[in-house]
Amino acid sequence: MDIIIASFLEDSIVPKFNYWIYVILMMIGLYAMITKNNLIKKLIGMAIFQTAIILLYVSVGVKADANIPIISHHGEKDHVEHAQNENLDSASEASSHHGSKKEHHVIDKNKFANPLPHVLMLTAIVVGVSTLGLALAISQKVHGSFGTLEEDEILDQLRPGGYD
Amino acid sequence: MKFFGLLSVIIVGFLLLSATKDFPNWGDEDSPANSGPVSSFYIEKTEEKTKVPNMVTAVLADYRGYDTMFETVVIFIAGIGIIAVLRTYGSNESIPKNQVGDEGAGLLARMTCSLILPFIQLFALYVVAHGHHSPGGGFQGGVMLGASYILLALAYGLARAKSCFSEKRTLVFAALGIFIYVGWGVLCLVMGSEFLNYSALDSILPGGVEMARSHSMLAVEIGVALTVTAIMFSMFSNLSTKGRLDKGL
Amino acid sequence: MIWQFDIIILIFLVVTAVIALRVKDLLGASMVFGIYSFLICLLWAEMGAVDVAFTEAAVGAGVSTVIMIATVFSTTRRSKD
Amino acid sequence: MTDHLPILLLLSPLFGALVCVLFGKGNSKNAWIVSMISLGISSILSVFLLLKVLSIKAGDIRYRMGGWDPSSGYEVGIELRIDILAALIVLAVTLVGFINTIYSKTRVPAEVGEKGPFFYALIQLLIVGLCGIIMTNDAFNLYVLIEITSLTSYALIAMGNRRAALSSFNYVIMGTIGASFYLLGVGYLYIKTGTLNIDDIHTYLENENLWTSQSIIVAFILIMLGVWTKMALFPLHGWLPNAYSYAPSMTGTFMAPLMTKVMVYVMIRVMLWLFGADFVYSEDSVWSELIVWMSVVAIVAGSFLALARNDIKKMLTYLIIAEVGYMVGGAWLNSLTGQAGAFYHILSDAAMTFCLFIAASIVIIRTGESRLNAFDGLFRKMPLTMIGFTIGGLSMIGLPPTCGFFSKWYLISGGIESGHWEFVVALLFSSLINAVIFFKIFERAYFGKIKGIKEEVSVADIDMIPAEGIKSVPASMLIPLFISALSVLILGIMNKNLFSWISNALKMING
Amino acid sequence: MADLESSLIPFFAWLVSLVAVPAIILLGRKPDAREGVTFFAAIVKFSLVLLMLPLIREGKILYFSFGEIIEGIPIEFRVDGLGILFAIVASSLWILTSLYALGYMRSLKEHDQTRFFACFALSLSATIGVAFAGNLLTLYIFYEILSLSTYPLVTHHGDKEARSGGRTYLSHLLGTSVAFVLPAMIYCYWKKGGDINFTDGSLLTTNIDSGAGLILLLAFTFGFAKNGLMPFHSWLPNAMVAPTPVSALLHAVAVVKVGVFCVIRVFTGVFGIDLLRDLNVAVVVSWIAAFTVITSSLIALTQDNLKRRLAFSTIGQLSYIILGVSLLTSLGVTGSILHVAMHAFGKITLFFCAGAIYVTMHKKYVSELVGIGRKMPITMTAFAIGSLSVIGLPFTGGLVSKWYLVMGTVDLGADGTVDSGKIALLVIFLVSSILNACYFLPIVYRAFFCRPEESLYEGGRQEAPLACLIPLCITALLSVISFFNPSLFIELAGLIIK
Repeated sequence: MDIIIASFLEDSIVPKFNYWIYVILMMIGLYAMITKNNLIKKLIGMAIFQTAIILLYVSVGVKADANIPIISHHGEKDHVEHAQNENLDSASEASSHHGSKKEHHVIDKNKFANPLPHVLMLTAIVVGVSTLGLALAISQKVHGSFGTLEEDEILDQLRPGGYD
Repeated sequence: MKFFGLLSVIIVGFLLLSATKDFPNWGDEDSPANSGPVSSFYIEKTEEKTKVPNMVTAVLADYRGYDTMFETVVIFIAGIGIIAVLRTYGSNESIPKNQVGDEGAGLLARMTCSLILPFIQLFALYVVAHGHHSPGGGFQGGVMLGASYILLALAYGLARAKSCFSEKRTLVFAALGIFIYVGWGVLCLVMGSEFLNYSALDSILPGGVEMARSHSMLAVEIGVALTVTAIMFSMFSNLSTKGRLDKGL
Repeated sequence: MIWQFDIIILIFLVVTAVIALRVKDLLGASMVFGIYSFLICLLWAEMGAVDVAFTEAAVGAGVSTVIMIATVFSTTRRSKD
Repeated sequence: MTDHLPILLLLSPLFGALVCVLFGKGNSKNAWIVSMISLGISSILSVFLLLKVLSIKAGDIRYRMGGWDPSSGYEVGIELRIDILAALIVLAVTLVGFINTIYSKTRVPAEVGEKGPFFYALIQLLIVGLCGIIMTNDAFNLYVLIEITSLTSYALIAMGNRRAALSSFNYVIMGTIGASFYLLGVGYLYIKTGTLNIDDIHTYLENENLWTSQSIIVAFILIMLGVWTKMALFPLHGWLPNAYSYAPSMTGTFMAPLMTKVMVYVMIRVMLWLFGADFVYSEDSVWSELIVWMSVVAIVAGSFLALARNDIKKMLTYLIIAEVGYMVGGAWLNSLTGQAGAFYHILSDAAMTFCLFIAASIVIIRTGESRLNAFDGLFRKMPLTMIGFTIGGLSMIGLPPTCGFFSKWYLISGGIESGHWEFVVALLFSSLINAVIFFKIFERAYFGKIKGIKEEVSVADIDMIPAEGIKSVPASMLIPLFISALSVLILGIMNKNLFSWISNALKMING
Repeated sequence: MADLESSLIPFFAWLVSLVAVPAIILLGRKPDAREGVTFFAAIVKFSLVLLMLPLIREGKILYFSFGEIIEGIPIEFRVDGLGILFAIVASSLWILTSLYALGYMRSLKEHDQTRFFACFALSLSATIGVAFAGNLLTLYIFYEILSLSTYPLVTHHGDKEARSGGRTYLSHLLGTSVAFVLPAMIYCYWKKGGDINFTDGSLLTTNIDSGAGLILLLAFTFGFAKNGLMPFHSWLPNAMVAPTPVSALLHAVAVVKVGVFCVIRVFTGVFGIDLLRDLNVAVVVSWIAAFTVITSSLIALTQDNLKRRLAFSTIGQLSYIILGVSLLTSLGVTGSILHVAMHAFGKITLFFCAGAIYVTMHKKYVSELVGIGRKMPITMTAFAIGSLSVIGLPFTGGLVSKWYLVMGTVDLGADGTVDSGKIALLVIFLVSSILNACYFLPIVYRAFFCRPEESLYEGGRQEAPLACLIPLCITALLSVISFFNPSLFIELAGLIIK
């Protein structure tokens, strides 16, 4: 019975589950950004929205049975040796063609997760935190001049004096 | 407003969900993204071309180094943007020396902080330097280094942290970080290659073309780390004092 | 990647996201957001994106939460929604 | 060295920004000089870049960052790609930046005080971002650069008064939604194609014939939604009017001509390069029809909203919204003339918006009044400023020989060619509304009685910029105004050459 | 086919009044020198136009090109019979109007005279630009410049009435030209495949069906709203707030005639008479014109303000011209072209007289003119001659043009045209002439022949200043001369018809 449930999960739910959750998180974030009244809450929504996008990208790069995208064929002890060898070899290897390379140069691409989405998402995280920081600074300025972080209260304050 | 918000969110949600059935399965090795030539190139050729086992670092700092340069610029913009928006140059900018350390956390927290801070900073430096072989790199290390100063400010008060890392110094460090990154790229230009083409530097760096790339990556990572450290601290110090830089949390 | 682990974290994620948006105390919301970031950091690690996980730990669970709390302290904890 | 023109163009303001930041607070004068130098170099380099592109018959310059050669046909690094269209817009961006820096000389100390160096640093980084957006050929790099421009503009706008801060916050929310949608779209494309290079994505989609795939369609919708949010197409325009009108005046003069236009360029880029004309204008889809109608709505709504405003800058910002409708509609007309017209309108709209914003800023600063009655009797008191404003206004209405007329000519030609009469009618309608708006102002300026200029600013007017009196408009404000007014005329007179360059470049893409 | 000849004369004829503008502004402080410049420019312009006349009569077509501005469309001057005729009328009357304006403005001590004369010169330049325009775009550009440059003239007084008049003026003229002419022009450009130069025949070839043709024709006819066709006529009475010299030259000659000139150009140069006959759409225009003729005459009867009455009379007379050209018979077109000139001479006389009365007596209502003939006999005689010409009675030029128009109507159905409503149109001509007489002759009659006790005026003669009096005498004379010797105009009109 357990096996049946497990296989059902694995066949039908798991393959797209990440994408579903990403959509749900994105909807939560977007909804908060649009409808929340408090500026900080809007920003939390924004952060959730951005992590949802990261979830999408990272899920793309996942491979079943894959490792992290860092190559480590050799143990720690021959790492040094190898580095020394390499300097010696590099001159001779430079002219030799591909086939003569050592065994560990042949890399099975299915053994490593796709690094590109990770790189992209590093950038996206940085952009996210930058936006968050700047937005927090702006909301502090808003609080400084209006004394509140609630959007409706700010608009109430503006209405008598503002003309638009 | 709520209704329209909900409506638009649901429409977008359904739009996105409708596309997911068309996606390759999660973890599919043969999806275009995972088996495509670009990704395969990164996995198969990175070590050969750059001698960097951590593909993420290699892609980040070399293949897509131009992106990362702008990523650093984004951080930089956030830093000076916060200063531009929030900073007020009041009269009480400098707190007398004898008040240093008046604020901050209790004794226990201070002791703990002073114990772990060196290790945090050491580890941060390790992360920056060892990003080629293990997870990490300039950005993560920089954030940790910045966080160590934030911790200092939290435990001993902002004034104490500012004595190590004054505003002027944060700006200099931030600019210096980007200068190192961009300058490294310009160095490649001067050597007669494209911008950020580190292979041009093999004549001045030891270890051949591949190692030139590897060393260059370290250089730009250090640049990133400098900027990120400075900006993270500047961000915190401005946000925690409403731009007055007088007294922390 | 372990899909059971994956699913559990994902469900927790949605729950924390909803809580972070519903807590009326902004400080509490920031804390829950920190937890959310930490969970998502776990998720990245589980999916083999170690660098992303590292960054998320340092940025999302660390700096983002800290600057958010700093803002809440220097403005107000009150929130109507 | 000419091979490296594109990157040198970017690096000059980038270094300028670093130097400006090093000055620290208070050194506005030095920062201004640095900014002038760096943007001046950048403008000169972009002229050379344009000349270089024009001298190449094949069409475009490609510049591979890091020198990574493609692997099995796909780019692994990031590539810059500059054709005539990109070179023209880069030139426009750098020139506007340079001229606006002249304008900002006296305004920066007055409006942002000691934070002048940071202002200049942000301005230069904004230029870097805009030029980068135009030149890059990598979909993700485009996102990063969009964020650079967004972040700088959030900060630049929030440097203004308290309303500016609030508007900037709204802009942050809308801008992030827009950029995130774009990023999602790129993600969907990446899932299906496995590459990020714009040309490679197009090739892959064509080879695999993925045009009917749901993800690609959704990606397209998402990218369009994102770009439209950033360019403030009508229903998504909410952030723009407040942001541009409450921002410091030199920020307004800077961003109004550039931001939306560059995003329109991105839209055309995505439409024609990334997805290709066959997909975008395909017979089976209703998009072309639908979006032309959307642009019609945008034009009409923007014009009406502008007509209803009594605040000078608000009115101009709503006119920008209408103009965005022009460009979006023109690009979607499915005719080469329409596309080229939309593109030509990017340039001419940049020139005339720039001209109008500078003139309006001068008027607001000098009279201390931001409503339309600021213009009362100004033809006598500030004739030079009003001449500049008149030229800009006539161009908005679309009277020859200003560039506004010719862009309207091409857009209408495109509309007639493709049989979209509703677009033609909307354009004419908006011209009429513009005529009403501007002649209302001209009449005030021509006949109105000058009221006493406010000598002192009361506490209640704290949001207002203090008036500086009508008499002295410094040369640092008039020169930019005249250059921009002149460029409105020059673009009009040169339209034949520009149009043939643009349509040749577009022909190459459309095949 | 006429032979084309490149020539600089059209360019100089256009340029001379343009150059006068900065000169007038610079000499703003010295009124005599300023007016001297105006006269000099006017005379030079007139002689340059006359210089071209023999060449045109030989059948040549002069052209001058500034260079292409849009692919296939140069900014180009192209002087043919129609253009030279209009240029002669406009530039000759400019001299007289300058003289008249001198007297009028100085005796009323008007403000901003420099601006007035500068704009006057600019609008003349634009008028010549329209007259010589070699293609639709050039025509359109100068048409717009004319609208803009006359706006300061219309609103010269700067008061509330002038501003609202100016607003109506600009909104009608700019609005219609942008909304109708611009798309129509672009449509032509697209249909023709990248060229909208006027030719002797048809610009549009036969690849147009009659539905599109009708819309296009109506767009052009309404778009050039300076022609005063209803329902876009209301700018004209409103613009009468302008000083009288402006009304005289611009609203009797330059502006309104530019409107009808453009329509004639569209009929002959864009569509071509033959194509219009094939399409059979001009009849719509002719009925609109006929309607305008009758309606405007009826309104004119009710107007007490003399200048407004003249304005409505102008609307009616302009519609004669449009009616004539839309008949598509060669006589009708000739009549139209003749009427451009004849009506100009007649109507400018009337306006000059109205201004002279205002200058001397400060009267502007018809009811106040009873008995004025004894006070200002010369002025009122000229007024009588002008009225006769506008009504179309013998010994004035008006008869000649009206004769051609009526004969053109009679010709309907003769050479391939449709004769629908021939009788109705003739009746309209008759009725409208009677109406014309009704609103003009009583003024003249009561000015001269009222009973002494009814007369509002006493004392001896008191004429307007000489500078006002001389021009109106000359224009009255011209009206008479053109009756006896209309051959030049007929010949020039013939160059268009062939």
